[in-house]
Amino acid sequence: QVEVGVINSLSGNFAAFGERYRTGLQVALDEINANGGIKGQQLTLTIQDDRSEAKSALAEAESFASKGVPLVIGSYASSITGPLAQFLTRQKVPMIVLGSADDSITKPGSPWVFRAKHNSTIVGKAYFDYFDHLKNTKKDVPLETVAMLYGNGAWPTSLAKEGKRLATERGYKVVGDQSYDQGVTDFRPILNRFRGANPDILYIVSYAEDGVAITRQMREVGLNAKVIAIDTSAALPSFVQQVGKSADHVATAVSWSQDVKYPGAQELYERLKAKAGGEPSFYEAEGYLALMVAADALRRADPKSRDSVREALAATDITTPVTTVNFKSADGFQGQNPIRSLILQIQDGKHVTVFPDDLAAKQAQHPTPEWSTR
Amino acid sequence: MMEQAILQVDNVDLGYGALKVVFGASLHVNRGELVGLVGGNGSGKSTILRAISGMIAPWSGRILFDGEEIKGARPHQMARKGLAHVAMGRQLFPNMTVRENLMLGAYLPEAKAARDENMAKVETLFPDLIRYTNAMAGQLSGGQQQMVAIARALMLGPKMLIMDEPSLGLSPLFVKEVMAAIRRVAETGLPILLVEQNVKQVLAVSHRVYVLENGKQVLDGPSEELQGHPMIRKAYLGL
Amino acid sequence: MTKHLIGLGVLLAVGIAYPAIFPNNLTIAISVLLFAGWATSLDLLGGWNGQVSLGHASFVGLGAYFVAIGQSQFGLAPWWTMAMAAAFAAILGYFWGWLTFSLRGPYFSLSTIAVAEILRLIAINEEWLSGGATGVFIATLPEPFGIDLFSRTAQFYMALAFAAVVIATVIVISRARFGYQLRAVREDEDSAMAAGIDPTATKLKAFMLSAALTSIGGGIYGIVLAFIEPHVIFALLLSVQIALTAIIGGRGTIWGPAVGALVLIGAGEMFRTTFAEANMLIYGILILVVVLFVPRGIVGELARRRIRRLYAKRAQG
Amino acid sequence: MAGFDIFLQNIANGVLIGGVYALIGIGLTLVFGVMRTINFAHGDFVVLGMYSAVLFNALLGWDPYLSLLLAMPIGFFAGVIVERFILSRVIDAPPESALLATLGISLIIGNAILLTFGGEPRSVQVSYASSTFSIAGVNVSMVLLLAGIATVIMIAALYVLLNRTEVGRAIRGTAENRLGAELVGIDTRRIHSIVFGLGVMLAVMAGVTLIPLLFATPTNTGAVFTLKAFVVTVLGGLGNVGAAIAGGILLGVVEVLGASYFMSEYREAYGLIAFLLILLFRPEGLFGRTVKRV
Amino acid sequence: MPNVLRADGITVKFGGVTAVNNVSLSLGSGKILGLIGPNGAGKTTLFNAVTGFAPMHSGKITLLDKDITALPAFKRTRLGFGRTFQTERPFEELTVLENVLIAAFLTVRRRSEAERLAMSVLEQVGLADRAHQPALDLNLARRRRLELAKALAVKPKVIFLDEIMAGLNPPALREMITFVRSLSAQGLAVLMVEHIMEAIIELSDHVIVLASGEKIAEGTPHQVTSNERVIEAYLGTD
Ligand SMILES: Nc1ncnc2c1ncn2[C@@H]1O[C@H](COP(=O)(O)OP(=O)(O)OP(=O)(O)O)[C@@H](O)[C@H]1O
Ligand SMILES: Nc1ncnc2c1ncn2[C@@H]1O[C@H](COP(=O)(O)OP(=O)(O)OP(=O)(O)O)[C@@H](O)[C@H]1O
Ligand SMILES: [Mg+2]
Ligand SMILES: [Mg+2]
Repeated sequence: QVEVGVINSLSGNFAAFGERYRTGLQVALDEINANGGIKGQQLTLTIQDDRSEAKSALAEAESFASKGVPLVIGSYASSITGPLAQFLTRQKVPMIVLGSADDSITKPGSPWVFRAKHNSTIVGKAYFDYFDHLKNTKKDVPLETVAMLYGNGAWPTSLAKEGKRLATERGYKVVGDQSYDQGVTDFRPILNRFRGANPDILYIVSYAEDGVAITRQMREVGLNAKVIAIDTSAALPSFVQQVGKSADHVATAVSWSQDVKYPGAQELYERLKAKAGGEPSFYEAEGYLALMVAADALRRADPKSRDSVREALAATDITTPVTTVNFKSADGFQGQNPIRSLILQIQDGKHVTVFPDDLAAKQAQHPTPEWSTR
Repeated sequence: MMEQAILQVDNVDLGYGALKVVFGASLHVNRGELVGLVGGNGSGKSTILRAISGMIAPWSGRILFDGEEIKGARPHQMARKGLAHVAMGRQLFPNMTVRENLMLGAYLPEAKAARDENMAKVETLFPDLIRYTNAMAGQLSGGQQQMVAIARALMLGPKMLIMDEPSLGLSPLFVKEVMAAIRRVAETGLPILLVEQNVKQVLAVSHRVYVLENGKQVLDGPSEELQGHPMIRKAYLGL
Repeated sequence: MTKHLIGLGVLLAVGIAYPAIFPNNLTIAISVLLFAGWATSLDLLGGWNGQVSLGHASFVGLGAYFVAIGQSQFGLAPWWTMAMAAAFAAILGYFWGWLTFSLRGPYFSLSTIAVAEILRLIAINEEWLSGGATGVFIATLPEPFGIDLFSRTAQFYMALAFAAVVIATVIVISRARFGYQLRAVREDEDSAMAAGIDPTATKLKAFMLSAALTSIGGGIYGIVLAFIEPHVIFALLLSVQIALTAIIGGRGTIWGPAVGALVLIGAGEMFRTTFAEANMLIYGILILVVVLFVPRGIVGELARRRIRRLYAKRAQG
Repeated sequence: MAGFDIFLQNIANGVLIGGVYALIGIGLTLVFGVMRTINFAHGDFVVLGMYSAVLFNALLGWDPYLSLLLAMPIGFFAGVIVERFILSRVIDAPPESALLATLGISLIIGNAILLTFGGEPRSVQVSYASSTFSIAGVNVSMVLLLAGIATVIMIAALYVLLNRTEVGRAIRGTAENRLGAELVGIDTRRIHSIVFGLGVMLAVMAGVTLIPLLFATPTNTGAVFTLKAFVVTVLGGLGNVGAAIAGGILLGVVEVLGASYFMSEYREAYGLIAFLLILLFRPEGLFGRTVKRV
Repeated sequence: MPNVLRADGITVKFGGVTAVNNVSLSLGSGKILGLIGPNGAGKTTLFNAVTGFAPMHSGKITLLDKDITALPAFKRTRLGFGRTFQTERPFEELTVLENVLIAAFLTVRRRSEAERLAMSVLEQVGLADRAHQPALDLNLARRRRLELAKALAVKPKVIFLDEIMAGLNPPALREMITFVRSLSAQGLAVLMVEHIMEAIIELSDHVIVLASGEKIAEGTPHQVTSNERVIEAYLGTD
């Protein structure tokens, strides 16, 4: 029997994500054990809650470290994952990042920390590649100005920073740059300000839930743009439910989607859906991915030796229905998989992969029509 | 005598926390009677009044009001039964005007029915009240507040009145007036249990008096008789 | 007094032996000690002085940030930055107190939430000052006498020293003139003035001391986390947890806050590993149970019962 | 749009969002005014209201405004029960105990919702969610206006209740002096239950009214609402129900103007700064009054 | 003999109401000044103004030739004021000894000395046997004495006593009268408000009568008690 420790947020502020990650992890676990486990041994998962707090996550990490688990998977928020990475590195326990996408986890990173999912550099680039792509395909629709609206959390801030850097680098003009604190979500003042600036692109990074209010209020104040990108929030199935028709044309970056042209993606979707009992998202897929990477490394290593597990992880080279994994050290990153982010667009109430071209299921609908005409 | 007693306290023990302060006190007040309860500081007079109006529960013994045992009744229930208590500390509504205080005194339905009538009575008893009827009760001087407290109790239109040192902090002139007022109220037939330090005044207005020392009842009897009692003369009249 | 000093001795003795006995449960013990120290510091103001602060995470954050930025930007050793944090926290406490001490009771508590929230927003938005929303790492630390400050054992002893110093401070103060001034102001400001006490000055001193002590614990917490994010370290939730710890244990008692830390963190950890998703729900129920059965806090209720019993005996006997 | 039009629009938005804040705040004002308890669970009751609307919408397809009919009485009884079984038992303990109790309640509500509904944000999609109409060039959001109307109705009703009815007078008496109220025959335990019931009912109502506008998550949103409610309450004056609307509007306008013409990232701070200023210069709130004597 | 305390033209207004109107008084050490007047006359307000607990509209206060008009209450205490409150205000959660200790700490810093001072004051007022009892549990007479002990433990030069005799039974009253006399015998200047005329007559060297905030009479106890206006406004006729 091989035991893998998972530190996941099942209660507290991030519980919504924790639930989804757990589903993905369990789907992967079933698959791994159905295929003979780790060298004939059953793989077991010990999933421990961190109450969405660093101090509990660290206590759990200490107990995993002393129990001798070959590796630890965790957690969602960067405020938890950061300290976890620091601690596990010092304890020389290999760690696979479960959900945190903050650059700082793998940059400069540590030899013990691995992330198969994306980070803000990758996601920011995906958005701007997409904008460039739209600009090139429809030359008659000018895309020159960007307005940015983002929450003041770690992820929104770092993605916005990356966005600002890329915008200047690629010749876009930033005509709006506003952040907000979590509160009673009233974005009208900011959206009204943006309306005056009349941006071509709206680049929005919200706390998970705020995108709903932003979209509704965008419509309400009549803020039009040719491209509307809303990160994280618009990727959730609930977004479409709650925003309704106004959700159409909104774009969002994800690490995975059901219609991506990877072998097995559709089948994974079915299994995730069955396990979740509802519409799955890329979060489930990331959970699945983390454990698949772990299992692959454990198969190639001596599970009793953390050094050998670490080496096996560093040498990872696999293809999963979520993405290919290959931990490179480049651009100052270490232990980071250069995953390709996908851009989804909501078309007729469905999330559709529209970019990059070779993975897309459909063409992007562009430009976004004005609110008054729909 | 038993049937006509409106209030009867039977052999009660009272206390706070683990501390017993009243030991086996018994007293009664008949209808139409003004009874005084006197005793040294800390002898337990206020404690007995608190028990009667349901602020604390007796440890043992029983209390009957209007022929009914008041087991576990709370102050508002006693008020509903017709018991008005002018408590220590006056217990006014400081951020309300004097008028509002009096109106709330007539909160209960029966009292409300007789509100205007009672108000008129109160105004004749305490003509001074009219002057500051629109002032906030909390801004009044100590003595003024005491008058409001008595007036508010009368607004209840009670069957019986218990008073805890109504003359406390009143000017000499006013002590006389309040005592006269109490006597007048008593003359209307309202039974009163009066706790007072001013023993001379109590003996002058009351029918009967109980004397309490250190939580124990030491003496009782008609006021005229006690007036000449050596112990009373020595300890309470300073003669 | 001697009783409390013995208690402190026991705490130190148990503490010194602890890492040898439970080498794999240090993180949780560090949390208990830090919370004990924070809650005791908070109680100096909240319990002894009657000014319940719901903004003490500010000082925790301040300490953590001084250590993290001092180390990563200026290469300053944590003991220097902790001293600086304490001084700065005291100054901040002075102005904070000066701003809010005309308020009494719940108004004061609410105002502390407001000030703490404003500080949180500053820490998040002023990148030049704090490194901004994405947080700061502590990547390296000096090694005094060859001690690895990143090791949990070293951190445990730091936390132990912190808790012990704070509790010792309270023991001393509780018997001293200042301690009585604190309580006088808590009970009745006018009456305190009639005894020649300057209520504002007293509250300011308490606030400054409380803030300085809290920030030192914050510095240690920064080292323990090695990565701090403003949202978390300045969170209202953390402030509330610290106050909760003090109140559950028994406000205005010497050992109450420490006992509160032990009970709350211990129970929290136990629930977390046994009840999974429902753990916070059970935790909430635990809080209600404590409130209903020991409304003055665990130690507070014990102390009260003891005084009552003694006095009842004397009065009756 | 010309500068002045935008200014008008901003003022209008501030006033409207202020109505929302007032709605969130009035229940807290009432409870604080009478029971002197800082109810940390207030925001969680608002969230509970939101989830009740979500539930009625999912099960019965009801519009949130329709579900008010059921949610308000349920909220009232929930409040009465919480008061009876929890808060009434700590009323004589030091004030921190009640604060602690409400923190416990807050944790219980949030996590009970989490266990039942999961952690995903929830909302109710209504057809009028983004609809607006314009008066004199100023756009008015339909949902905000509805919430504003609800606020005005509730506050007017409460005002009448407190100042013109017998129960209201009893509530005020209880707030002023509990023992004094008992002595004139007011059952103050019942009053406390009623007041807390009303407080929760108002919170639930705020939640239901706001769900088309906002969204609910089990554990995070509650604290946000509680904080807003505190600010509104203090701005207006603790315990002064009518002033809650002034407090709410002041907060809304300050925030919207700050976010529109100044740094939007400090939006939440503007309200808090106003809050501190008011506390310092008028500790009893804009419209509060207290009598203090030595 | 020089005056310890002088107050000139004290006026206190609340909103539009003048609670104290242009009242002056002076007091020498070892003297007792009685202050009487109907309820609401402004006696407590005058006390509060002189001791610094109520804001004054106009007036000037000097203590031992030092102008203290602008000083906050606690500084006046440090310079030599001691006061009681009309409704007693003990530090309820503390013991009797600790209550007095707090006041004693004003003049001595060491705990052992402060404790000694506090105990001696408690002996003086006859509460020594209650030293370790919670202040909350005291009865009225003892609360009064505690109030007095707190005022004395700051070692004042002038002591303000606001109705400390109200509600006392005759023996307790006698004790209190004797006690106040002993205070003035020790050289303290005593300012007392009292409705109990027996005490005023026995103790006061000088009496000031207030009514509606105005000084309507002053003089020896004998003079004021026979004053027509005083009888009409305050004493009443038998
Ligand atoms: N709330 C309380 N808790 C504890 N003990 C109390 C409390 N109230 C009163 N006592 C004690 O009970 C005893 C009786 O007090 P009580 O107030 O009944 O006396 P009293 O006869 O009314 O005296 P007084 O003339 O001073 O008003 C006193 O020793 C007092 O200290
Ligand atoms: N804080 C305040 N606000 C408004 N009015 C006040 C305030 N304090 C006192 N007053 C008013 O000032 C007047 C004088 O009150 P004060 O308490 O000084 O009277 P007093 O002479 O001490 O009476 P008593 O003998 O009844 O104690 C009263 O009419 C009172 O209503
Ligand atoms: Mg009494
Ligand atoms: Mg007075």
